[in-house]
Amino acid sequence: MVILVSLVVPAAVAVWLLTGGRGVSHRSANRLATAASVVALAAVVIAVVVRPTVDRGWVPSLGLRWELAVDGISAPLLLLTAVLGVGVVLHTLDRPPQGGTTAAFHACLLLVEFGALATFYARDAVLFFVAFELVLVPMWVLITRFGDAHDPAARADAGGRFILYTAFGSTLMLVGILALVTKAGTSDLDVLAQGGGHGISVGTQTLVAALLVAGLAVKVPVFPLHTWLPPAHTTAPTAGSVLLAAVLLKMGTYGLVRLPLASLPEGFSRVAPVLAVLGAVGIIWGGLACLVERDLKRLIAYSSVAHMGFVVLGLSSGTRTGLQAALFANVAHGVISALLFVVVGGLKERWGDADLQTARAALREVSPRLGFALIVGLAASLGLPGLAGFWGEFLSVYAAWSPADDRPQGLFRALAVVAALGTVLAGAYALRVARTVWAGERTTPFIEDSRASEWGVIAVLVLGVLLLGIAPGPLLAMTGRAVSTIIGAAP
Amino acid sequence: MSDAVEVTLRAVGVLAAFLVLPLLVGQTEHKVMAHMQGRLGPMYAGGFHGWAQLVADGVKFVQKEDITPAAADRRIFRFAPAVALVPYLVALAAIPLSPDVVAADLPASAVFVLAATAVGILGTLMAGWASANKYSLLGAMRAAAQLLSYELPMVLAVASVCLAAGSLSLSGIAAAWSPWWLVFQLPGAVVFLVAAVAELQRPPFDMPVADSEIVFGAYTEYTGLRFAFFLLGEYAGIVVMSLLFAVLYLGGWRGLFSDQLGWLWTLLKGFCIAVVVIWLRVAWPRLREDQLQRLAWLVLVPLALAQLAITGVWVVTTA
Amino acid sequence: MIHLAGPYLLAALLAGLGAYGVLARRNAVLVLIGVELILNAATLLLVSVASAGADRWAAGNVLTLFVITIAAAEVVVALAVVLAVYRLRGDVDLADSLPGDAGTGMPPKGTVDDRATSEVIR
Amino acid sequence: MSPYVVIAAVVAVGLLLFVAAMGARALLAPRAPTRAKLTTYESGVDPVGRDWAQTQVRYFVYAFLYVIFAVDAVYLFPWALVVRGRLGAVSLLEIAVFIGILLVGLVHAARRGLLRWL
Amino acid sequence: MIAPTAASTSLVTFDWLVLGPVVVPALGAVAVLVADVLAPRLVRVHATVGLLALAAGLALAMPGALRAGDAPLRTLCLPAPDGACLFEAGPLASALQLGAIGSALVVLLLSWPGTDPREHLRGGPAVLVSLVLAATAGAAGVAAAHDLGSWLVCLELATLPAIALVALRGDVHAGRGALALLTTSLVSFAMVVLGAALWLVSTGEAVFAPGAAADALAHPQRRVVLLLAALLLLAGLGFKLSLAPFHVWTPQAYAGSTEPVAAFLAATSKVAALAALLVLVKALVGAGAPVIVAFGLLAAVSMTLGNVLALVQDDPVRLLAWSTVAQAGWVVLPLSALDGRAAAASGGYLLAYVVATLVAFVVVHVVTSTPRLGGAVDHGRTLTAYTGLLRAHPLLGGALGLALLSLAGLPPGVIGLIAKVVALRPVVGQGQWVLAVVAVLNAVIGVAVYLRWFAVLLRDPQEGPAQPVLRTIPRPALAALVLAGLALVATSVMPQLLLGLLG
Repeated sequence: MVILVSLVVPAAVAVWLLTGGRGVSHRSANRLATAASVVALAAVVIAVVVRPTVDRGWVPSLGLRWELAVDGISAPLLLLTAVLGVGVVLHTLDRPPQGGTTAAFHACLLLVEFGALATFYARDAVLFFVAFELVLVPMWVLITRFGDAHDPAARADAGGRFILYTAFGSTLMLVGILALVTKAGTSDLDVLAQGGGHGISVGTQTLVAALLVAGLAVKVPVFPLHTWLPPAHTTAPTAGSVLLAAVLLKMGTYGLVRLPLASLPEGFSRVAPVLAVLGAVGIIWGGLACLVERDLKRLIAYSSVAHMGFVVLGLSSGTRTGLQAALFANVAHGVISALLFVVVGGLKERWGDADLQTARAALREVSPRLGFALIVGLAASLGLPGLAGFWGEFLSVYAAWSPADDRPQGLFRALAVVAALGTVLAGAYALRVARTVWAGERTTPFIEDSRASEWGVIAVLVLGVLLLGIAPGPLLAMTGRAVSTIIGAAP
Repeated sequence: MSDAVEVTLRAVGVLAAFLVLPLLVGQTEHKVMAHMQGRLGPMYAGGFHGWAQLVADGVKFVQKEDITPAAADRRIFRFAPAVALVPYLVALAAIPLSPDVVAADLPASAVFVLAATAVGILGTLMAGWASANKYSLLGAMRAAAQLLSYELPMVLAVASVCLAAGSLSLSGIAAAWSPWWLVFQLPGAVVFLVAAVAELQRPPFDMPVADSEIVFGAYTEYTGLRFAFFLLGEYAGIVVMSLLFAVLYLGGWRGLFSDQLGWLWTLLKGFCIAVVVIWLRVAWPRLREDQLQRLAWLVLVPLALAQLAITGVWVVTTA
Repeated sequence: MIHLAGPYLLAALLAGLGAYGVLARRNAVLVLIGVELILNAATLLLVSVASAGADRWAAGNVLTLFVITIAAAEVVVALAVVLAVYRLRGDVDLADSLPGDAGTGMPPKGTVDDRATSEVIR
Repeated sequence: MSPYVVIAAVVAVGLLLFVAAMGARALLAPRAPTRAKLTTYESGVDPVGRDWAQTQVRYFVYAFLYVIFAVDAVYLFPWALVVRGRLGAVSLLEIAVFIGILLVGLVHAARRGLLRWL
Repeated sequence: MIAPTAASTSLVTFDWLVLGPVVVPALGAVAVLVADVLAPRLVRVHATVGLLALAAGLALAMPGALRAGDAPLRTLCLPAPDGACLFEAGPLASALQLGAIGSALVVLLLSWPGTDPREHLRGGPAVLVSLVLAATAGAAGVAAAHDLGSWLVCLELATLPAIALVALRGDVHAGRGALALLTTSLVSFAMVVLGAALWLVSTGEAVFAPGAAADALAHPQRRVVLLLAALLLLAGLGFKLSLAPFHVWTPQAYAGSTEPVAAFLAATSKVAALAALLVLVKALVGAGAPVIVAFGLLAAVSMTLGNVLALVQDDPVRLLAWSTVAQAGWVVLPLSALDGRAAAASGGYLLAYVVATLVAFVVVHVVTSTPRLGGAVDHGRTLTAYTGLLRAHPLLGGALGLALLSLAGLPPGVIGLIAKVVALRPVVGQGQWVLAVVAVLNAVIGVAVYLRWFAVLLRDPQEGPAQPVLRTIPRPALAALVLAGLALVATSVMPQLLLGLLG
């Protein structure tokens, strides 16, 4: 029941905003959306604690059911989504969106939240796909309508790239899902995970796993398929960037865990080395790009590519540690990138653009709160111990150093080294940003510091970063059980 | 007798009938028209009442120069007369004069005869088209439109007879004929006769060749023997239609001594019909093109359908 | 019984001729004629099968009747459309109606009785 | 012997007649073509314009009507053959419906002025 | 000749109720013509008669749709020794009938007399109504026909009035469109007839029965003839279904006709064509590689070509025309699996497409037929005319938006997404990976096609050339919009409503 509440309330409010409530003022729309997302958050929290299940028929002729549940893998992501759902709505309070009606903006935010929650709840492969697709259009609207007001062409391009890439990925995934469902005879994800691909030939498993991985890799994104991400992040409004980085990308990794890794372990093990290599390349590529990137927002986006590289590397290692690391890094990246995008988005609004070459007032001087948040974010992002980023990346590299038995050990060790190098790159670009933006003496042109709702959101995210860094235990424990059901007794 | 010989004999027999009967009708027309109009008609050729007039005409046609206009589509222009004539010959072959006297006893001869006669119009169309003459084309168009319009009532009328007889064969129809048909097939018979005259482009339905309007229609450019072929075709058409009428509506060879003289009865009945056709020419003025079309679609077609309905009810109630 | 090789061969010939006509001609009326040839090939096949007794329920004959009727209906619609187009454009060339051609159509040449044509399609 | 063979023979004889007659003509008739003789006949006036000039589209109307109605007669003949068998009154009704629909078409054509010349 | 076989005792069985979906619209067509003769001025009455006939047809098609798949309603069954039924209305056939009749209903509402100020159709509304009804009867008939004769007749009954409908507008564009459609139909008819004749030659049966086809497939010589027949029939129907390379007429005909007629071509005509195809496909199960390859090629080429060309269109009607070509490719995609589920999948995809495309056409019609400020002369036939429609007129904009998303297969147009799942499932199930990848690529291009238009809807109305003055939508058009829109929303929320019909 709570599951349905957490889904229906945002969806219903979004639909009302799109139809009946088109004319409402910004404040009332925001209040309404806040209320809806808070209700959803409460329901998600309850659901995470109570772990209820929903199972209702929807399209019998396809065998498609509303099969929803919460487990250790999805719980952190659900929480993350629900929290950020509240966060982005609150963050919008002081910033009436440009380019469209405020009602539509809020509706899109709520729809993205609805789609993401449904994706994480879904326990039916086809339903997963449907929910996966749900976020596309609202996100696309956020980018193309409400994005960077200065550059309509870039908006259209970014939105188009986003939706075409991800639609390609998800359709490819659909082919994989259909193949999997046809071969296994069921679309229930739990049953599929239990079956573990038994009775399907290795060749088919590999093919299907490759399809699924390729499809999901677009969303993650994994190295050569990442080119949609930087423009999308750059042009999207802050709320959109936050959702994109913290929620949408997670759907990709979550899908990787649920579908190929859990359902087709043998096939996945064939694909994993390739995926791991691409993850490592992504780490280096993202880091190098960050070193030379002039646009701050785009820089953060590239750093996302690098971070997701760690997640992918952890996933590919095939060990419990690796999977744990991946799941942890996933959540950590969600929080960190949300923080960074809120800060950077705020800076871009204040500066008018996000070019690092332009001389600006040092944040340390004119806007200490934003500066502090930026430094925390950067520090967490480079994997400083004690902050959220550390555990995921550290464990990923560790897992890659000692991968599962059926993985080529030499290759993975080499990748571990490469990934470690990547953290060095991360340090380099983090310092570069800190030096150009935060440090210095200039005080002109003046920009306002963060206040009110924005500061509230930032504070919560900073708190999250610190908490995850200092006390990773609860989260690791939460994922631990679920991980062992997926990867049996492996170390 | 071997098959080849028999086939040859039959074909030649048909040809003979085809050459003689139209001349007979033509001569009759000359004389009957003349007397109806209070004059004598041809009196010299051959001596007795000008009996050889048409033969003389034929000889004259053969000797006349045959001109193909420079603008004409030569091959089609030259071949058109054959297309106009041969179908009637073929149709004649399928009409029984009596159960025995028939060149080709086809199973669906009623339909076959209708189909064969309809081909003749192609000759007229070819002639009109190939002449490269406005009057010719106009005449051909009129002829085609007329044939199309009157084909339908005719077919429907024949369908009604076939329905009454339960046979598509002319022999079968004549065999099933009873004097009652004279009454309840009367509307159909009238429709058939009118439609037949119209198909033959005979007055009062001779708009396609209306000399006061379009010179001589499709045949304007024709001379000599080719022109004669078209004329022969017209009279052969009268023969075919009259015989068909006799077989369909008048019981064909039914009559006294029909076992021996059946063929004579058929010819006699057909001859009477031919006289009626000639009489129509004398008695009525030419219709206008629109009157002609309206007559077909708004009078004859409904009438034929009504006839069909009557026959249908009759058949079902008596069967 | 008629030996079927002859009719089949003739049908193939007719169909081939018709196909050539359809493919080679750009005038709608000539395409129509090509189509009629193909249809005749088909009906020839149908009656051949029927005469050989190779079908049940006299299907070949019945189908032939159907095909003739439908073909007639096609011809009626076809002629009406062709005439309407001729009246509007002055030609029935198919090239103009292929995509990629932005031709505006030629003005009517006025050689046809407009009013009468409009009756056709009214 | 099939009656169709006779029909074929009759067609052949007919063509033979045509050929023979034309042969006779070639032997007997004079030939003296002149330019004036070969000109298209235009009631004494020199021919002007295309031969399409007077072609009336209205003739096609009758072609349409004919094709619509006459082809349907195709069904009447088979029906006429079998109606006295098992079909009986019901089939009479059916054919009446069939013809009735045709009549509606005819009335329609008449109402829309297709049968008016002017 | 046809001689009565006196021995057998009873004639074919006859069930009016089962034949209803075919007979009632046909009778409606005649009734409209009679009404037109008796009372030429009461045009609303004519339209109402048509509407009632279609509604009755819908009602009569329901029982068949609710039957179990293995127990279809049968009628026109031959006497005992043969036992074949010429008319079988199972769930799939009845669902297609519902689709055809329902879309005709929407088209009829859309072309309601007196609501479109621009067009003066030749012959008045009665002609249009009776043509629509006749074509609908054909479409309903061909879905259930199982013998060559009624199949052919119904197929052409569905086609010929469509040509006349296109020509009705009577201007140069209509003429050109009608000519294109006409030539196509002629050629397609010739191919279908030749195919049918060869079918009879190879199987000796005048029914589309799997048994007969299987017999023929077992003999090498007859197999060749049967395959030739199948390919000819397939090509002929490909014309009607606008499958590339037989699609050339589609944009011409759509652009030349009025929007309601274009909608009719896109919906009812397509249902008829697919229904005809499915009857054939059911008999061809087991024909093997040639047919499968043919379907696969047709699907791949149509999708790709249609999508790519739709991407560069600026006239919404032309865009929808090319989209039809692409969607036709999706429709036949599952048939390349040639198994039992494929037919239902294909039908399901088609119905989803029909609902969405109808909504799109309704909106295009309303926008096009509405006078606008600023003297814009494009009459809604460019994409820019839709600038900001979502805000300027939420109902129209929302409906069009949902339709476009459905066609693109993106939520909230869930039915489009589910349809893609349905269509891909048999292909993937049979392991046709190449085809699946082509389909994936086309899904992406399709998204680009429809979002290009959708993005225009999203814009600020002020950016557009001139705002549409949509004071009031004519009531029949509103009814059409509500009817089709509700169907779209309902099927998006509950896809089972549509898929359940297919058994």
